[in-house]
Amino acid sequence: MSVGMRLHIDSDFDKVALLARAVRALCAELLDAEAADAVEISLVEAVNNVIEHGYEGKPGRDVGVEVSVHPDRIVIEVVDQAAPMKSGALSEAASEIVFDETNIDSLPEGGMGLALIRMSMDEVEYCAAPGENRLRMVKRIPAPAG
Amino acid sequence: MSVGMRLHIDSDFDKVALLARAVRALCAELLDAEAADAVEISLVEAVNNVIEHGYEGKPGRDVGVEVSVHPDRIVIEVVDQAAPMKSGALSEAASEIVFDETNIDSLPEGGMGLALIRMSMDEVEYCAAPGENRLRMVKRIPAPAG
Amino acid sequence: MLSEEQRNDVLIVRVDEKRVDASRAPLFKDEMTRRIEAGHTRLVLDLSGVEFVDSSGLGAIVACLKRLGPRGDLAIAGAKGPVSRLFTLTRMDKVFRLHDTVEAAVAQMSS
Amino acid sequence: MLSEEQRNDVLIVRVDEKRVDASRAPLFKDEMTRRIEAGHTRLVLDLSGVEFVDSSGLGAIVACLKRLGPRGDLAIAGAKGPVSRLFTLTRMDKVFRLHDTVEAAVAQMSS
Ligand SMILES: Nc1ncnc2c1ncn2[C@@H]1O[C@H](COP(=O)(O)OP(=O)(O)O)[C@@H](O)[C@H]1O
Ligand SMILES: Nc1ncnc2c1ncn2[C@@H]1O[C@H](COP(=O)(O)OP(=O)(O)O)[C@@H](O)[C@H]1O
Repeated sequence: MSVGMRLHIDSDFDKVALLARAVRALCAELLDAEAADAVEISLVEAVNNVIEHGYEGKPGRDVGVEVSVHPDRIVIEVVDQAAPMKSGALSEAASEIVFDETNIDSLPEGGMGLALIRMSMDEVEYCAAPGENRLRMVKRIPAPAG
Repeated sequence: MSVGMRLHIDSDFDKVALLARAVRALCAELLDAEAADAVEISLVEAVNNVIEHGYEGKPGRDVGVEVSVHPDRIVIEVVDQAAPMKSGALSEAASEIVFDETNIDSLPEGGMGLALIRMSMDEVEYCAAPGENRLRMVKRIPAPAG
Repeated sequence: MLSEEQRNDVLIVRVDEKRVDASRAPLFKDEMTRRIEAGHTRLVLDLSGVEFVDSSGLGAIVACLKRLGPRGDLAIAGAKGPVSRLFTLTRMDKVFRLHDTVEAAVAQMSS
Repeated sequence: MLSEEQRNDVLIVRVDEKRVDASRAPLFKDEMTRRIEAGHTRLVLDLSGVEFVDSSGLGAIVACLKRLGPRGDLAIAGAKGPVSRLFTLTRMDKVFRLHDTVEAAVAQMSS
């Protein structure tokens, strides 16, 4: 048994915080603060990517988020109708952020979003279908202790 | 300037709590607990009505909630594609719940939803357009003291 | 969704759900009715664990009062912020006695 | 979005927004850059009022560090739960010194 809802915003960075707050509220009773933080950062990075890269910053396009709550996991799907991410981008994204910390000029100012998502969620999967892309992220709900 | 988002559930009473939690989270920083309670009860009553009366309890139909946050008010619109509420139902609904408390058998077991909405929100308006009904509820955000 | 405890002739029924809304009200009413039909006539409904009640939940509580009939007694204990506000807003605080604690409700009922 | 306080040769910059995300990162970077270009070289960034930073906010902080150049110094104070976790997750805690309080950051920078 699962219950779910869909949330939508326009492609506008000012609205991402609303999504984040709403989704966080849905997680609040099921996840501890650290796991809820992990869901929040992943959601925000995924939605930012859709707005910035998918829709190339153009306003007025739809960004959907489908949340479904299962007994053992929360599934968050970010859905857009933009040009898809190039295939392999997700699996090629580092699953760790690596740099030479002694060389300040080499430090990354971007390119950390997909890696953060991979580090924060238990499963991440990207499906580009004609007309619709879907980034599916799963966070497991720990079984109650005892 | 306003920012907004849309939320959707299927016409299923089990999902109304998700909507309520998400919308409440959007109000949390702007309204005090009593005003957020007022928004929550109004939202739940309005959505329950759409599921029970509009869709006659049939599952799988869409219930939309559009939330927009303005500097001085939060606007919540409940949107459905059911048969509309009969015209005048909202304005005919008592704006107060009246009964004879000494006569237990006369106490209401229902019929309190629209009255609760009218008592809890600052403005309530119903628009039935072909194919889409919209209950618009406004809660004013108090100006910061001082 | 309910747990219970008998104290002398008073049955304390605690609601173990955070929300008593349209998805829960029918089951709540059934489980309460079962207890009333089993012969309990003096009940304290402990709502201290409940965060939200809508008009269908409130309607179910009213239905229980009617079911109890004139010789029965139903008091409410521990209704918090939004729950107690719903009783006030609907004027049901004129019908049900609201007590801060189960103890206060039981004491008043036994006296 | 920023407020500031000078203590000896250290400029304490406090972020007055709860979220430093993609909608705020460009403005944050501009306002920080303005201060760096005005000649400030030792900065403490007070994040104690911030509840959330995303990778664009973090990238803007890194950009400030680069802008400061090798003779500059940028310490972070008051990063809470999710904010401090972002530094750890991205290994940026190896680059920035994270202090619990502004006082600790200033003390360490002055010594
Ligand atoms: N939704 C998307 N649509 C198209 N391209 C994307 C999308 N998400 C990510 N990408 C590509 O993957 C790259 C890495 O993304 P990310 O790790 O989030 O870092 P950043 O967004 O800071 O560049 C992006 O620069 C972009 O080329
Ligand atoms: N969305 C709706 N669609 C159709 N009819 C409605 C709708 N909302 C309310 N109504 C009508 O208005 C009446 C009063 O509604 P309400 O005050 O919420 O009480 P209740 O739902 O308990 O009957 C309902 O019984 C129904 O006939």
